[in-house]
Amino acid sequence: MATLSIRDVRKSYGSVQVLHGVDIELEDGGFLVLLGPSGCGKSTLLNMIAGLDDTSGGDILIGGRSVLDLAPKDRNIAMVFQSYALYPTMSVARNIGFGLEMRGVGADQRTRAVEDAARMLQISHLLDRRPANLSGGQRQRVAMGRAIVRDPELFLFDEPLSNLDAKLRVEMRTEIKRLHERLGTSIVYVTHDQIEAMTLGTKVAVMKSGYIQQLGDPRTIYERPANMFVASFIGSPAMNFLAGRLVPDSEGVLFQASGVSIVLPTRNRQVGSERPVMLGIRPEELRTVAENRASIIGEIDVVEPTGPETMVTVQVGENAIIARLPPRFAGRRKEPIFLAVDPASVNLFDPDSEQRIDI
Amino acid sequence: MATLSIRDVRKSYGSVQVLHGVDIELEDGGFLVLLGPSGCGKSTLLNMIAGLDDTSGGDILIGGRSVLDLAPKDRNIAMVFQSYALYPTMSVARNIGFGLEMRGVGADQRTRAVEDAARMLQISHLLDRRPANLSGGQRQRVAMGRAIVRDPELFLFDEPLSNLDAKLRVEMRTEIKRLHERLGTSIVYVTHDQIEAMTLGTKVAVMKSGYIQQLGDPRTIYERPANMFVASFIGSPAMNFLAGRLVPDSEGVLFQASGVSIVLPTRNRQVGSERPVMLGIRPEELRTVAENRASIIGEIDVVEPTGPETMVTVQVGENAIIARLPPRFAGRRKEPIFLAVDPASVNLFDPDSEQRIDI
Amino acid sequence: MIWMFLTSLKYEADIVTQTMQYLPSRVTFDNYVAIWTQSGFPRLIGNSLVVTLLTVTICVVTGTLAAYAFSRFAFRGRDQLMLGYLVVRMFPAVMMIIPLYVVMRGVGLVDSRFGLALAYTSFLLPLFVWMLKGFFDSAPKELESAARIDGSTRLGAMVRIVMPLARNGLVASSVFIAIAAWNEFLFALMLTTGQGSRTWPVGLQLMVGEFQLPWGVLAAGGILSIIPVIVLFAIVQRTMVQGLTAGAIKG
Amino acid sequence: MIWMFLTSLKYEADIVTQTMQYLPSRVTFDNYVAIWTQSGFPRLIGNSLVVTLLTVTICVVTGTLAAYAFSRFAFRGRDQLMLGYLVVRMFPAVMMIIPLYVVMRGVGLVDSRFGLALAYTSFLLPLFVWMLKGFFDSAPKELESAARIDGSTRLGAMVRIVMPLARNGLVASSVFIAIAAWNEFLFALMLTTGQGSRTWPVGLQLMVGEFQLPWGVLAAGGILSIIPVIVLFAIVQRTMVQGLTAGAIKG
Repeated sequence: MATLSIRDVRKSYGSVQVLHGVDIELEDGGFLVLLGPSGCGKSTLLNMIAGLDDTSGGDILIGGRSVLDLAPKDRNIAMVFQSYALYPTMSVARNIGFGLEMRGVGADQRTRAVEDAARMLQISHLLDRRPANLSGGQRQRVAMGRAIVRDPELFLFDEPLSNLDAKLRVEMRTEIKRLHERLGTSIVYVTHDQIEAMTLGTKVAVMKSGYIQQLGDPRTIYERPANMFVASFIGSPAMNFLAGRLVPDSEGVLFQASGVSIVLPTRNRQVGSERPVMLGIRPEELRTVAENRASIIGEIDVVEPTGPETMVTVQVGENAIIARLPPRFAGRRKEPIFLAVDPASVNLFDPDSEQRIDI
Repeated sequence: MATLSIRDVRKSYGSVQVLHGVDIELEDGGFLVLLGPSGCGKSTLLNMIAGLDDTSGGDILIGGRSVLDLAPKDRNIAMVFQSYALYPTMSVARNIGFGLEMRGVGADQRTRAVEDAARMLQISHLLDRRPANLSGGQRQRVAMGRAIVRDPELFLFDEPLSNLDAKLRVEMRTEIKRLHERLGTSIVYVTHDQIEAMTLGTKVAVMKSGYIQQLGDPRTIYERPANMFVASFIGSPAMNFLAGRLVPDSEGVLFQASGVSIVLPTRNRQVGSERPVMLGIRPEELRTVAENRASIIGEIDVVEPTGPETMVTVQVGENAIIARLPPRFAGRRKEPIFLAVDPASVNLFDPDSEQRIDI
Repeated sequence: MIWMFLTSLKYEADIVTQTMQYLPSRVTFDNYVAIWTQSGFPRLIGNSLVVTLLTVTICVVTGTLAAYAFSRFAFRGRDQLMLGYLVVRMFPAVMMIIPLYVVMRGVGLVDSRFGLALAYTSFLLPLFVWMLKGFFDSAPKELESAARIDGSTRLGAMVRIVMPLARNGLVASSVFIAIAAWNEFLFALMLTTGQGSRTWPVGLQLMVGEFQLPWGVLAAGGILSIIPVIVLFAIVQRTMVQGLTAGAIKG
Repeated sequence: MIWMFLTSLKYEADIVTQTMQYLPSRVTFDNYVAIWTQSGFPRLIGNSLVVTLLTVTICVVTGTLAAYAFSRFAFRGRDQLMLGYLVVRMFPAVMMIIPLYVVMRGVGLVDSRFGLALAYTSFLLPLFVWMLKGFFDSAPKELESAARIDGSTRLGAMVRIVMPLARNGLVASSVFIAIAAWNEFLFALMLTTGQGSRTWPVGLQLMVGEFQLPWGVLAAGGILSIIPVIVLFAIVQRTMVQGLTAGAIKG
């Protein structure tokens, strides 16, 4: 258990800079998720924390101590790889105990440690098998066993669930969350899956092109995204954007677009001036209402019932937006639909800078 | 546009039977989804409809006419492959027009048809490119263009979205639904993704080990699954199962398990006898209530906020169940939680045969 | 190589010295003239060309079909046959020559260019099929399914869709075969006795006796002989590298 | 093959007839006795064994490290070097012999078994490295990262994790090299002059002169010579097939 400090860390390959001065502080026992599309630099950052990759600048501290000059084996970390990276020629038990073996831990103590870890992960019956004979979920558990048996200061996870099918992914996600709550060890977790980031992280860093776009707790990132990239990357279906204008109104400001008219209460006087903006609405914040109470009027395009809810694509003027409606929604293609939204749940963005506008 | 009849179709490889007498009727303009885990025989069935694989028994009729003796090219079908299967050495335009070219359609008419299809799919600007220079979503569109340009009687889709990332998958799913509504051509669509099946199909065949487990409209399959396999395969998170007993009650029957007591109204007298059963509850049917109105009492294990909602794993006696609760749910690990469920929404299954029990 | 090139430009007297000379002090092309005019060298090169072309032609025509069949149809004993090919490769060429010689003598093909080409084919065809099968394997099967639904026959799909894809592989394999046939020495030595069909490696080797180790002339002959290889290699280099690194076949 | 085996069991008189006999009417092992006792055949086989072993040893020790370096480190000119290896393979062995002979004579290694092994190595090492690199490439890099975090050094990770994985490949490549060295004829012919280092293919070939085409004895010699190949192949067959089909390396 330890804090992790990433201070102005940079990385260049030749003249290409892939990380531009990243700063992150993770508290003791925290769960940091590095989230972003492929090529955003999140895996590079993880490899630098592990010591598998060199930094081009900045400093990395684990438990307050700079680890830049330490070899991977001396950083007191454990890592779970995307491909699990189990040693195919060794049994499961030896896979889990290999790190202890390399550190010269005695055979008795090692066996005990391996058995404890296996019990915690419910893989005690697999200890004699070879990795090739395990299912995806079992391999995942063995890889986690190999990490926890050494009781490191910091766990590193590199997209550990991306090779599992959808069902197993949900189960293992819960398992990782449970493990973290039980062990209390700090974790850095890399993923491109926004659901994993939302459910697991105590702190999420959304990255793009080597820059941190937003760093904060999942709730804030979901409800108050810093810019349009974060807003559209988090959430599925993505946040709806409506291009329109703000005009002053007696009750605050009025957002206007073709088919849309929403009054936004505001205490920020400067927002009140007339200007073009992008309005962001989460699909689940939309609900159907009677015509006279509608703030958004559109035409139904596609109706997709998923089971627990129904996704409805609505054509509003020139924009298409998606609404997440109850499962028994009965509308049909080409019919008009009347929607309302809680003004407190919407976000405004500057159409040029794509940055959030506070209201 | 045509009906499709699959009559007692069987398939064996040597002594291994992979399809056991499958019967499906698809109405003109319908959208049939073959859904199942890998190895269930769904792709084999599709290949037999296409003529790429021989049948070992039974008959397949397209538009009322048996096609078993016809070569793939004479069946008047078009297919979109999982890997898209674009011809890498040809331009996009020639890829789309290849089927017409092979059928001796004149160059003028071909060009016009290709341009129409490209416009419909918004890929007109890509016609001169090579497939290697396209993104995944663009390839997907080209593959669909190649299918629609021939205006066949039947479209076959073989897991067309499985190579796309999560965001694009949602978009292309909507696109396929829109395309079907616009063209009205019958479609057979193979997938292992239950969300695709729910949103796209007018008829869904859930398959396992070469048998059809349930055939019906998506709503029925979701709300009234025929057996526990269908119940757990459809929906994510999966349906919760609670092992317990039915006992007669004044208002119907009473389901009892450790921490659970639910009165089920029934008109079926036979259900009323005392017997062990499995109770199935969808995660979204659970809601938190005051202690005195709770029918399920458990302890919170893991809380996972996803953004639009919060998944809560609850320990109820010896069972773990997942509840889909509102986003702002504030419970913490180890705290008690009180849940209620609408008795009309639950399903009962026989614990031995795993078949549904009607109440 | 470089040493050989330099030697080929030296005078005889400069070569046969006690002290090793690296850079020639005097440059001459006499050696080239000598080998081209005095011996039957043009004839040798011509024979080599004919034999190589014949070998490659036979291999490409029969080998492509065989490789395609191996790649696409799972017939009984396929794996055994592939392994058998490999086993044959393991046996020494020397051992094969004697029976081959007897057979060739039986059908009157000893000392003919066609016979030699056949002998090469028997050795190189399995290798060719093996290489080409790899390229066909990496061409996705779905492409042919797509073509069949689009209106092709199976053979049509192979010619129109798969062959263009495996083009790089085909070129690489053919060049490989061509160079192997061109350079082959052992069979040529055994199966040719007259100038009529003798190829250049044999001719060059036999000169060792004729001229009493005429280093300069030999080196000149060597340089001349590998020029076609170098030229061929230069032409197809890009295609070949692409072909060998494979994986280039992607939808 | 079969013809040769049958011939080896025939009497001399039965072989040299006008009418071709396929099945021997009388069976004899005289030919085997003759080749084993009358000629220096045991000596030849022994020389072949020594040369083959030397070649394989040199290849394995140096080639493994080289292949690993090629596979893991992206140094400048790596691709050029790999391509260079390939180009060298394209040139005819005959062309290489003359400079090699001169060099060997210079350092006094002509007609020595070690010299011959070195000559083989120069030809086979690139092939060995090329094959082995493929096996190393298919071993996932993450395995070594995992081992390094688990407490290994880079070299330790290679020896403990990667080598066991590439074992099949290593065996397959080594056997391939061994058989190639065992069967090699051309270099052996040129670089050995005395009985001291002569290997069996050369010896067998030279017998053609000594005995006036003694078919039976030759065939017996041939059969004896390929026995080691067959034995070796039989032993490692499974490993080898696994190695060649590769892809076997999965986490």
